[in-house]
Amino acid sequence: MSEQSPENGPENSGEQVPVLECRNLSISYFVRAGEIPAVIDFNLKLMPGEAHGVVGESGCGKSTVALAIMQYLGQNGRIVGGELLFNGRDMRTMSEEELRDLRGSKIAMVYQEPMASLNPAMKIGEQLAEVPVYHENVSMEEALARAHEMLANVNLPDPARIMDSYPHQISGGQQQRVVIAMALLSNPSLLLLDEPTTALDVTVEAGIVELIKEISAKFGTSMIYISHNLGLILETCDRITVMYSGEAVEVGDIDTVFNNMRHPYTRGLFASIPLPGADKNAHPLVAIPGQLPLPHQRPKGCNFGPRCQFFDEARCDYGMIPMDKVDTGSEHYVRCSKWSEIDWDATRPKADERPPVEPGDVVLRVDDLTKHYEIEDSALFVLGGGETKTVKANEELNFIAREAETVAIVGESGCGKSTFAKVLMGLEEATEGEVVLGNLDLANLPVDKRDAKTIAKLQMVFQNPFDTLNPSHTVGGQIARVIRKFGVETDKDKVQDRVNELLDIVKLPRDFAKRRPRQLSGGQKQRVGIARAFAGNPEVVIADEPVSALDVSVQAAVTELLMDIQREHRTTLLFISHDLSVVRYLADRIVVMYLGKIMEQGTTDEIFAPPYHPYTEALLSAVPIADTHIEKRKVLLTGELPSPSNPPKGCPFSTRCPYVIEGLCETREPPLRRMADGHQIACHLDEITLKDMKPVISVPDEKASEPAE
Amino acid sequence: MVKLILRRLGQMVLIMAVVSFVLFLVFDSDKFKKQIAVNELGGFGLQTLTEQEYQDWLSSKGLDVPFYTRYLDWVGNVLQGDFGFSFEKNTEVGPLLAERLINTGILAFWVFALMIPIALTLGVIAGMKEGSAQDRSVSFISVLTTSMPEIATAIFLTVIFALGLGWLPAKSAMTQGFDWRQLVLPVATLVLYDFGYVARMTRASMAEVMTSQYIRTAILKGIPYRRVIMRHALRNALIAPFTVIVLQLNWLLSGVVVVEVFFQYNGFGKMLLDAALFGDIYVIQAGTLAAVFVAVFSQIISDVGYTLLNPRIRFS
Amino acid sequence: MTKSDKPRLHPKVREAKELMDKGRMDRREFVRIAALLGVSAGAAYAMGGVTPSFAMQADLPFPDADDEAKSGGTLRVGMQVQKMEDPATYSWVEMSNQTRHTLEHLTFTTPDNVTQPMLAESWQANDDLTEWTFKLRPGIMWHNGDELNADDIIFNMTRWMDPDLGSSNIGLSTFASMVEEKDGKKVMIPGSLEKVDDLTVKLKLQKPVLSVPEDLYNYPTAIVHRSFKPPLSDNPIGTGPFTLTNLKVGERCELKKVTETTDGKPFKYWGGDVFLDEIHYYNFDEDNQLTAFASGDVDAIYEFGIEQFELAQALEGDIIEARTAQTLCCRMQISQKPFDDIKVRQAVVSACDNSVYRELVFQGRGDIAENTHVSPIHPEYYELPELKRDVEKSKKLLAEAGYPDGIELTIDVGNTDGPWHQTVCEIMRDQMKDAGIKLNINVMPPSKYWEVWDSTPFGATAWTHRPLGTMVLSLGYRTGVPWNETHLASKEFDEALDDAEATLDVEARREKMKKVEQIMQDAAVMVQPIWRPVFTIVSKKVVGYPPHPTQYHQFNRVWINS
Amino acid sequence: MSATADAPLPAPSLLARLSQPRTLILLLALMWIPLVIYVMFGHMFEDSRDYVLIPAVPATLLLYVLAMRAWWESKIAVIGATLVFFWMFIAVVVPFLPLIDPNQPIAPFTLPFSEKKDIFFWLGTDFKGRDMLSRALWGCQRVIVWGVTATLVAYIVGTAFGLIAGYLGGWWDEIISFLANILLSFPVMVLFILILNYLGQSGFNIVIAVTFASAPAVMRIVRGLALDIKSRDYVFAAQTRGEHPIWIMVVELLPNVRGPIIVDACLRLGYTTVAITTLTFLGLGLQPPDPDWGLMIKEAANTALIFKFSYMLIVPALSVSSLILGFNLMADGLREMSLRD
Repeated sequence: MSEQSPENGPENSGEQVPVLECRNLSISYFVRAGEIPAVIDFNLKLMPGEAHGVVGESGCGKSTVALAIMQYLGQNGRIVGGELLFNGRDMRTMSEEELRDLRGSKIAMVYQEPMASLNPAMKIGEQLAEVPVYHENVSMEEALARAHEMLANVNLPDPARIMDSYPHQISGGQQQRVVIAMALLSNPSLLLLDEPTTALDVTVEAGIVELIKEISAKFGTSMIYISHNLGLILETCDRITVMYSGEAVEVGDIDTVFNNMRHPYTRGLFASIPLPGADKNAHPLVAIPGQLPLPHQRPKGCNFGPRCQFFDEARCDYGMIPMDKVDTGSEHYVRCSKWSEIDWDATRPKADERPPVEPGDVVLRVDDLTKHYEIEDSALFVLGGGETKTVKANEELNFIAREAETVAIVGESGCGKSTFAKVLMGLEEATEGEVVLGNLDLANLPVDKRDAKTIAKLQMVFQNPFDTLNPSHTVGGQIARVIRKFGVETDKDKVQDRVNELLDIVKLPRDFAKRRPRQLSGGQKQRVGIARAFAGNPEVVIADEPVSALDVSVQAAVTELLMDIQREHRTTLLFISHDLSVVRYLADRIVVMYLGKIMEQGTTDEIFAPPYHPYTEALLSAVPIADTHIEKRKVLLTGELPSPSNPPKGCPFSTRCPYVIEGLCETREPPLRRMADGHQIACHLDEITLKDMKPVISVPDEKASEPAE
Repeated sequence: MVKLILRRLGQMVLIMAVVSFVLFLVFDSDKFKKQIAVNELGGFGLQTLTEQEYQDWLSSKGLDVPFYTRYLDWVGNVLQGDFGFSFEKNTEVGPLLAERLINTGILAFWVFALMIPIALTLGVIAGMKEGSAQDRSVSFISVLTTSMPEIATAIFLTVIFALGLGWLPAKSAMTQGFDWRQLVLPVATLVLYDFGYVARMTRASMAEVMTSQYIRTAILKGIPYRRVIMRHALRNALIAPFTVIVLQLNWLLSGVVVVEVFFQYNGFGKMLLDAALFGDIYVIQAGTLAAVFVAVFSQIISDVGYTLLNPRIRFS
Repeated sequence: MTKSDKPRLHPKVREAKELMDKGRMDRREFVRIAALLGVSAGAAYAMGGVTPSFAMQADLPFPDADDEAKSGGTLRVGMQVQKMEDPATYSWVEMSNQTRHTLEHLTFTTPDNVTQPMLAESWQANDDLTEWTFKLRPGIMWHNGDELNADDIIFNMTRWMDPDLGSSNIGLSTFASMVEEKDGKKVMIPGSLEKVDDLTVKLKLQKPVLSVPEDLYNYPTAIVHRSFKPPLSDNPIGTGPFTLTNLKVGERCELKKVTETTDGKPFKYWGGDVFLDEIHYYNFDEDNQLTAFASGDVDAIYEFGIEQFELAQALEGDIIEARTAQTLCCRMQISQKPFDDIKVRQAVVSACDNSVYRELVFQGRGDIAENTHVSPIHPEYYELPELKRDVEKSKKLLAEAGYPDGIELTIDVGNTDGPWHQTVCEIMRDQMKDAGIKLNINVMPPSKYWEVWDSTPFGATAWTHRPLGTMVLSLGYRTGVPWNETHLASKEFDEALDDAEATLDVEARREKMKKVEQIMQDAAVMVQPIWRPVFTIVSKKVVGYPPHPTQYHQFNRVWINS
Repeated sequence: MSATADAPLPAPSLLARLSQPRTLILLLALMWIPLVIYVMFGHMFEDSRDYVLIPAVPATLLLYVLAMRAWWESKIAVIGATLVFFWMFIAVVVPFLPLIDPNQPIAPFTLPFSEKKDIFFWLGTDFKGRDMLSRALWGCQRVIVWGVTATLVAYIVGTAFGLIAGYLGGWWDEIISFLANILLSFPVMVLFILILNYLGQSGFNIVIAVTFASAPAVMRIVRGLALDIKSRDYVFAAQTRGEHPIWIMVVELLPNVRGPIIVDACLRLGYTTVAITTLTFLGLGLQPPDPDWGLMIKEAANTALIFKFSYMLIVPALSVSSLILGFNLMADGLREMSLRD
């Protein structure tokens, strides 16, 4: 970003001083191994009232930027170059005392984990009151009054009670609102939001995002919004910086960047996220090849070079690539030496279309499956009997899955997805109901009573790549164990052959067999996890959020891999997820769960179009979509997710439902309404009301049914 | 909370019952009876007894009754406050135990009175700035002192202050009644050995708290550093050391044995060692019960304190 | 004994005087014999022509009071403080020390092994040593105001022989000769004790016993009041100058000078001046006594070991050494393999050189012992030819016994008298190595050793001092006696010992002891390397602290020079 | 909340270093087994006893070099390992050193750096006249061998029970935890005294006593780790493919509790060393005559209590402190490294 271009921000008039300006900012961490550059040559100009999004994958340095702005880099972090101007003053020259004055009053921050960010041993009121007490020297009473007011401002019910609570006594969403209130208490001119909703459920996230938008409107606070989620940035920000491996690679207005991106990485990013319109058959996702370089293993020249389809040996791997102004919009910059030479329309990434797969016979039938847990108040003492509590983890689940079909189970935390998986896998016994695989009822057949064949038929891919593999054993050994255990092969050489074969299938080099998990990246671990699940040629694979912990660019590759293998083996896939975008992309049918019950089920199209269950409607509205052309109808939920150990009577959703019918929903269980063949909605609303619902997501002009641009 | 305490107490009673039963069972062996006889009568004395006389002797000591009968009697007596009779010390166990516990209590009081402030202060100072010079020196001192067994510390202190400089008496038998000068070396030995452990715990806890996100929040809220430390960090950082300190009570009961023996201080630990070597079953029983009581009780205090200090647990 | 009342001189005293005059008995021995037979020490010393300081005042057993003696003060002694239940069943010397200034004995054996009258004024034995008449000192007052009389003595002696009491006194020759076996229990033969008058008691023995007066100074023979009921510590009525005021076992035992009787009358002690106000025993186990002394906690201690000698020398205080017949017997039990073969035992004995231990272990103190368990300080000691170490003979014997390539033995050591036991065994190990005997030393804690001392095949047992050699031999080596840890069963030995025990003439007895000792040595039942001295240390301000080979405390004339 | 329970994160690089090369295990065995044979069963070998230790000498040196290489980044661990390996090395070479027989009484109470009977005594002699230098060096053998063996056994037992309690849970957990609570209710020294008094005093019984005293604490740590690891997906995966619980415990859990366990083991080695020394001092531990630091202290405690002779106390006290310091520093260093990874 050249310094001589004091052009206006979108909403601001001429000669305003930027609230914050980063000029060629470089930040390094100093560890035993030496200096590790975390952020290189970072430029940012934030005008008053402006909201600037910083987006990037893990390790790209986006959080470091936020902490650098706060001048809080820990003992081994340091700004090694550039300037950092706050209202025109260089923060690097400020004394500790000046910084202290600034922090919390002029610059405030909202953090990723609200629970960890609040002092567990201090009441919320006091934590809030500290801000005015120390920044404005007001009395404690005054400060508490202000805190009370601010809590009301962030839409928290019963502020007095919350002020008198400890952080752990309120829910995650409320905690985050408290943190936001704390940040706003001294009316800062700059608010830093570091992934403020990542730890929250989708419907709660939507509320927070709404709040943030309100704030910027109401207080005119300038914001830097850091996220890995393009959709969220789109919803909240005016401008965006895309970061990759410590560098900003593209900066510009939201619309410009979203629709006329000029950096291959930005485009790759968009191509690898499932936007509406993406489809596993017609428009498969396109993953960015390769993986993020580690900070101390960055390539020369362009950091994205090795993964870039336009990589040019002599140009891209040499020297420092500067930011270059692009002609597509005002203040649009890109760090690419070749942006002007690329034909951005012609070379749009596109994967091969694939023929749709016809589902086969019913493989898995779940019939009235119910799982209750008895929780003793405390099981510590032998002699003392505690009261028991029943947790209804799964309540009368009914659905089927066919061969080669992908059934998605969607829900937020506490919806009973994991319990269902456990029952299916035989680690828990069902309280009632049946799970029939082939013609065998598994509901009350624990895994140690199942024969190897049955076990092999049903395998699982796990969520957390860091947990999925045993860190103490080699990759090959772990796959081989499955092969032997299921009796696929017994001969040593043949087992080895099969391991190699599986590694080929998941597109990993064969010598990975000798590696240990810690030598693998997250995506590679998930691939091994998939290989392990398919080692015994399963009929049904349960994938429990297999990509949610992965970086966006890697997600696509793993998702595609899973799809390919499924297609090839005609495997039934039960895909557990909270992410409706992914689900829409890959599922044939969707089961929406809430607090252990099925709210709605049907084909993907049925779910994504009216009639909706009110919960589905809210869920759809809550999912941020990184597409400027999409219009979403806002359906905001109030309240928090109830605890599964203490669910509401009647309809579990009744406490938050905008359509709630007083006296009915909270007392009686909703009836199951069959809207179409296989499309079921459990709701008290009559069919007409349901059918009358407007679509949540709409595409105003039909051109934009294509993904991106 | 009350429930928790009651449950813990119940557990304590159960443990005590099991422990005392096992002890009775163990000390019922012929070997132990013979050990008592040797200690009472001497090797030559015992040899002069005929089998019949030996049996008579056992009977005079009440050792001929089956152990379960003795156990039940003993339980009954203990419930009435009678802890039995010491073979060796020829006295009621109750008053003996009380006196020795008081002596050890005096020792423990001073140990704690000195150790806690020293350990906490050093720990907090070290943990505030991990990796700083003050951290390194505190860590070094604490690892050094903890690495010296009490017996070694006792020796070094005695050699320097009693034998070398002659400032303090080498032994602490308190033959002429209570003398604080005789208390200095045992207390110093225990403090030196123990404070390092608590200081390290405090340091670790403080360091952990200092890297926590809520401290970051507090700092980035712009409140003064002093307030960050005093109001935000300390309370959270002291929860873990608090429980450790209370549990040191239990440790102290082990630690005092060697210190009391070395310094000839007539406390609980020395009593227990004497009793064990003599086979003085009722003293062993009473001492063990006291030890178990202290252990479980300190556990309860630690749990309760932890709960009280930690609102996260208090209100869940 | 009053001077006017000239006693009948025992014929054996006359005999002894002749022997002495002829030069066949040394003076010390004569004094001893004469005293034993009832001649007052003063008279005996006079007859013998020697005048040790303590015998100057003829009628008191204690040394003469020091003219410079100052009254007052507390003597603090470091010793294990034990319980004081029943003096008749005491099993440790420490217990008796706590008691000795309260309860007293009929007789008193002085530090140089001469037994004198104490509560008894005099005694007489009949010619064949089977009837002993004890005359009590008149006017001895109990702490409760009663006077000591014959009933007290009969009460005590009857108790000692009561099988239900379990007193070890029953094993003393004197009382062993007054009991018979009845229903598996040893009970007193009726009529053995006779009250002649209020102050006279006659003991009738089944066989001649020479050591009656010695036996009566054995530590469990303290005389209690006729109303005595255990425990003593609850109601300590005695005749001594001190009484118990505070006892905390394992901590302290405090004695205070008695000034008035329990019913408030002035108390007069029979034994002359007593200077100390109080005697305090503070509990320090043996290892810590010297350090307690070093740190000034106490003025005197019970004992310190040879290994502490160097430390003691560096301290401010007087080291008091007593020559004793305390010893260590590395004895073999001849009923167990391989010691059932005398050749093995002889091989062991010949492989060892008894002469080195005195130098190596006791820095030249103590006496060399010769595997006979009779000490040079015993009157009847016969000096056999010096033992010679003979490695070749040892090897030869081993080969004959069937161990041509040597043998491996294990000795149990309990260090019951201190770590020097182990040192002795280590030296033995080195010596025996030359003869092809591999000796393993199994060190065990003292109390564990006492559990096996009589049953282990090879063990190092400590024996305490006894005034006569015959006493020890009778207790430890006669066939079938309880303390016979060697399991020696030799009729020849028993007879020879009987013979010696009935012989008063010390020269004749010594000749007879030659046979006894020779049998012992030839039986090769043990390596007995040393007669050890005992040491104690006393603060410079304590005057007149008496040494005693048995570590008995008698502080009547001790005073503190403050 | 405690630091140990809170550090379940396995230390991958450290673990790898310790586990990867089989040679390392082989070296450890080469160092350890001869030493154990020498000390515990040496009397069976008569004169050829010393030869048993020969393979241990290069193994120890090699291990030290490897340790230095692996831990070079942590100065604390380097110092700790140097102290520990110094004594380890002494333990294996002491029979080959030109030392005076440690049990040979020569000249009692010879002060350090002085000459008596034509022999120069660097550290003087004790009350029996035995060479202090020789005794101090020989003394490490018993402490190290019995201490490490005891700790090892305690760990095997504690880990087994911890895995069972943590992984199987339920009644297993209730019972094991209750038993552990009982044992943990005893002050350690009281437990030692009771057990050793009951079983008698010998090295093997010290092993048993240490096991009783330490295993419950180890069990708790392992149980906590097992509870944590139990919820990992790879365990879930093993369960869902029908693995036997024992297989899961041994193959899936055990390797992953190693990291924190090794750190804790170093600390506990220190405690055990303290315990053995203290027990010997109290007369409950190893029996004389062979040299042992606790025994040296015990013997000197009542013969050397004047300043001039205090070297007899200081030499063994310093020796034992340095070994324990080594263990503690090693633990600190390893923990520091594992946290850094």
